[in-house]
Amino acid sequence: MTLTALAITAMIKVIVIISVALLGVAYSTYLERRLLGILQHRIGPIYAGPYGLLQPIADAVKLIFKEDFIPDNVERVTYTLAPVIMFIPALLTFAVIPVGDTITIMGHEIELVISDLNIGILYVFAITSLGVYGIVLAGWSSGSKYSLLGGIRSSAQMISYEIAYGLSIIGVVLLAGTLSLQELVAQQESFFSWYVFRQPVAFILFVVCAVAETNRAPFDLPEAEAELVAGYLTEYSSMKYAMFFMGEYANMLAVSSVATTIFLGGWQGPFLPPVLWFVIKVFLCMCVYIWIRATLPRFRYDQLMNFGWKVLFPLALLNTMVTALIKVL
Amino acid sequence: MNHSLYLIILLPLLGFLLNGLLLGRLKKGFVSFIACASVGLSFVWGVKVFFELLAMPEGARAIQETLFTWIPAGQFQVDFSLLFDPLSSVMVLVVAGVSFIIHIYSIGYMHDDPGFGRYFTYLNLFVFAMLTLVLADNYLLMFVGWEGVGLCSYLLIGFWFEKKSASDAGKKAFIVNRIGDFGFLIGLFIIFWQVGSLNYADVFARAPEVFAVGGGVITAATLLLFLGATGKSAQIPLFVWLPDAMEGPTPVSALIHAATMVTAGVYMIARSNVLFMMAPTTLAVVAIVGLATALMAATIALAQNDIKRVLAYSTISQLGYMFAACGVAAFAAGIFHLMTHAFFKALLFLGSGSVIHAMAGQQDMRYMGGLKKQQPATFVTFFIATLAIAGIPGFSGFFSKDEILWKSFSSDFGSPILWAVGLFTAILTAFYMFRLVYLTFYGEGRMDNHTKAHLHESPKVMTVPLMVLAVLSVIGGYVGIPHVLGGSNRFEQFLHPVMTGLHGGADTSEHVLTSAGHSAGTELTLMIGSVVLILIAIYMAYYLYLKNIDLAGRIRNNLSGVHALLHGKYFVDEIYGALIIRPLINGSLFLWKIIDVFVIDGIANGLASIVGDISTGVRPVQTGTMRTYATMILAGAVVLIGYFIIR
Amino acid sequence: MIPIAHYLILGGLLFAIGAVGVIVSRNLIVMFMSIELMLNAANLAIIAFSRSLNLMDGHVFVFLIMAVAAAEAAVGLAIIIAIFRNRETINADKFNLLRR
Amino acid sequence: MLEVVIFYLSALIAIGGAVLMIAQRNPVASVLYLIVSLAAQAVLYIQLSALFVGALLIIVYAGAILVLFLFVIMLLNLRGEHFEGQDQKVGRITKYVLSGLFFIELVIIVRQLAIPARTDIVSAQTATDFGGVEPVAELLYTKYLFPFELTSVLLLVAVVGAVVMARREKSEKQGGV
Repeated sequence: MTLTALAITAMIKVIVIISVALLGVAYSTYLERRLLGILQHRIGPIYAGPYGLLQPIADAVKLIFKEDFIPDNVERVTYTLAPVIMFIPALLTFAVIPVGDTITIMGHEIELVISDLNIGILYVFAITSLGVYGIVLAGWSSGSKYSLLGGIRSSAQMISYEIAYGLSIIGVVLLAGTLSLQELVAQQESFFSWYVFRQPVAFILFVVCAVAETNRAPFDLPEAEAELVAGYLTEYSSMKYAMFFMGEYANMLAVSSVATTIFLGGWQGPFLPPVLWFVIKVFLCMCVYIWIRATLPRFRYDQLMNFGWKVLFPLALLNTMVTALIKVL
Repeated sequence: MNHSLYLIILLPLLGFLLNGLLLGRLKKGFVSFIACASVGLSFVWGVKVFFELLAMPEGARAIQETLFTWIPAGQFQVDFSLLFDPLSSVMVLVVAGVSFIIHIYSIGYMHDDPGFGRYFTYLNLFVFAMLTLVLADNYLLMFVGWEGVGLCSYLLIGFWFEKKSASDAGKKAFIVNRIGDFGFLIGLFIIFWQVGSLNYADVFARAPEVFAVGGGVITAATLLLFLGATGKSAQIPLFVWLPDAMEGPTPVSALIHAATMVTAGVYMIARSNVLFMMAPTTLAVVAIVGLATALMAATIALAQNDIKRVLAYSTISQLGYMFAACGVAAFAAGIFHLMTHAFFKALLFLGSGSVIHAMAGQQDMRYMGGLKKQQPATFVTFFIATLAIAGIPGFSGFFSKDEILWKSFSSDFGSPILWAVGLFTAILTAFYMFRLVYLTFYGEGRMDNHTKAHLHESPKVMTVPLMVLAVLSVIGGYVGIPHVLGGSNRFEQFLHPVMTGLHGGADTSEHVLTSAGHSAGTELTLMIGSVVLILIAIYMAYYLYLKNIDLAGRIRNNLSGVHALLHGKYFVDEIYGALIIRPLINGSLFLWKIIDVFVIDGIANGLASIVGDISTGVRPVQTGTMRTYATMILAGAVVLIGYFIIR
Repeated sequence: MIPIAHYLILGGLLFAIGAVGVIVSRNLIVMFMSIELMLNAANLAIIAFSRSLNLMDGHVFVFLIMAVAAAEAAVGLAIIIAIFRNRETINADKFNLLRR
Repeated sequence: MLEVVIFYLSALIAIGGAVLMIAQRNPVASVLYLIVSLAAQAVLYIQLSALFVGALLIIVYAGAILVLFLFVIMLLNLRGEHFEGQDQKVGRITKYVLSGLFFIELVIIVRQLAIPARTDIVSAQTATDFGGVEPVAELLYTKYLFPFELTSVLLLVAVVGAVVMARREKSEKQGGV
């Protein structure tokens, strides 16, 4: 394969994956609203298009045409940058997620991943760790105390849960002996070799931390309406607000993809094409997200911190140690 | 065979540590039990080892025990090792035994003193130091003990430190002793410099090779050692501290300033007999100084009224005797006298303590008298001791003193003049001692009524030690009955192996030992003569101080000049004051007021102000802000890197 | 291949900029960040050397330096917080107690 | 060619970020520029095939240390107005000159260096493996095990120290020291 062909395929892969991801983000909102409606015994959006399928587009149009109000006392640059910073890392995550097996098109073998990085997991962490900046900057630059408190809370929360988040993966990495997501998927060929079975504790930890990392209920303290209005979102409106929303859903998607890849066998599955399996698994993960939101009440802030530091962190450590021990034995 | 010599010194040390560390937390009974038991056990152990020593063949009587290497420095090595040979065995028995008796006595004497625990702590430390001194097998370890006893002496003289005279006396003793110690130390340096070792065995073995007999170096070394001895044993010119040392508790005077510490000098010279025998000049100096001290102290004692001061001068005088013995190369006789003197002088002091105790602290004999009836036990024992010191035949003092007199007459180093002076001193001794006895125990009581009502015999715990010592004062001399009286002088024979200087040097040993050239008849004649003269002196004392007290007063008035001289102790203290202390103070004042204030301070202040001016100039650099410092660091880095680049 | 010297000079430049930051800025936090920048400049040089020598040891050094930097940041920021509580400022020029 | 472009671009961003970092009055902006600069440096690391350390740079610095900085800035609510006052012009210029001199010296040193290319060493790491996780880990857990363990102790001490330093004393509330 020539360099040009390589560049072209890479470009195509990037475009396709980003587009799909963005589409996924848009329809995640629809999914959430519909599913919540069902879970709460109400209807949800059904009027825009068949089954309300055009609802996300309607929302987007509405948000774009809203007035983009920027308060006086904000730090303009960071205020504007914050939503972008929130959104971009989530998209960057997809760069290392293998969405399917190697396929052959026109005699070219093409891996269905943008970049097969052999430190893929590290990359994922590096990128997710940047996500916090969006929130922090949003909170700080808004020049409002609600935003500031929301920002501080959320950064503290994310830093705290990131530790257990990272440690939960270490168990898997220990067993797998690789940091490459590609290889990780390859190792989960059979159903019972999925890491969700081999590292159940790690999976639970991962799920809990992932929910917290994405600021979803029941860990959505940063935007707790009751006490902080809308947290770091308070001063945002229009498209910037939409960016945050998209960022949140993009993050959820990214995390779901990571969970799928690491714990749920990635694109591995019988009968159906691999890509479809991947999509199904991610879809299920998203459903779980929404299900959790619909079911669990919100934590109090001190409970949240205590839970992170005194339960999850020691548990993750323990899991790592036990895994290492078993591995050695 | 393991003799566990270390127990002898370890026990008192343990007692000291126990009492010292738990000071003020133990009951009096317990304190005194610890103190007495440690010394007593030490004595018992000493006796045990002594018998083991006796069981050895005569030539090989020496037990050496190395505990650990104390100073290992290249070639120079000093071990902490002990030596138990005839000489040190005698000293150990005397020191530990007398100490034990005095410890017991002290329980009664110090009973009401608030410093009870402190007292026994010091006392045990003293015994430890003294036994270390005696048992050491090298000069350096001996010096440790030497300084240790000096320290304890200082502490105990100034025991009642709230009394200015006591603390002054303590300081005086310490300072005067330092002068002697300094000489001693330099003497040791010379020996080490020449011989390369401080071990007795090495030094004595190598001395004949290294030193020429009568040479300058050995004379200087021995003279310096003797200077140390004069300090410790209160000889001319360093005797002034001992009379003042009577400020301490009386048992201390008995223990340290009569029986043990002050004899350290004699012991040291006897121990170093090899060296001294090689320096005839020093021997002559020792003899002359000893006898001069003896005579002078005896004359002073004639005119003193303080009971303890009389005894103090008597002690100095008797120590002079011992030195005289050493000076005529009769080291065994010196040690012999040391032993008997330890018994009777300790007894005298303890007896006087008993008297003082009864008199409620009164020490002036002019306010005593007639105590015979109130204190029969004290009187009897005291009287025995007086007979012993006076040299009445049958008592221990007679044998030892006579031995010294005879040796000073007959030895190669002796002469009739020495003998005559010694005899005269002996007569004076008898006189002032009986003066003391008559003034204290006979005649009418001259104390006030309150004291009179208070008079009582001392408790058992004090009188029993007196009796023990009295027995020792009587029989102590029988170990050394001279040949002329049908004995075999076993004491001297026992010590003979140690006195290697006498039979290893140029002299033939037989010559000195048997005093060939003098017939037994001469010895007997001189002995009888001296006894007769002493008896006459006693009668004179009886006549002057009991029969005809007025006459004593008249004599005193007629000879007021002489009396003033004697009463004023020849004004030695004043002479020292004028000759040494005053110039020293003036010199110090000069150094302080002129040199220090103007020159030294001038330099110091000048430097300080220069530095101050410079720092005032540089101070703005010190802004206190981090950034300035960071800038300076960077500047330093730039300069440094620049230097390396350009270089 | 870029010559190794380029990386080194870049490292040196970053280091110098960090030094300027330390000596020019009054803000304790910015000074602190400048120090971090200097550390990283050194790291860059180490990585470059490591590459040119084909030795991995440099990476270990960088790893350790990062750990130290993290520790330093934790303690340093704690100190800054403590200082701020006491003095209500983190202006480095206000701290000249050392002068006395 | 691509390599050169990436290098100069990253170098430019790194330098620009650094300069802007110290030029800002607003500390939050400073932090952001530092992140930019560090990200560019991470690219350079990766260009030098130090993948692991590059990822670490982002995770540790961008993900943790600088968040901490931001956090502190927000906690203290600093907005740049605390730093009034102007340096004397002479002092300022001196500082820049000094730093410039320093840089020039560094360049001279680099120029004087005879940088060896260690082609003679046939190391265990193949070119593809160089800078990966495994070789670094292998060194860390063998040759540099002791320093590595020491680092953990250092971190522990730092954590304890930070907690102690930053903790509000209880007596403080009661008006104590």
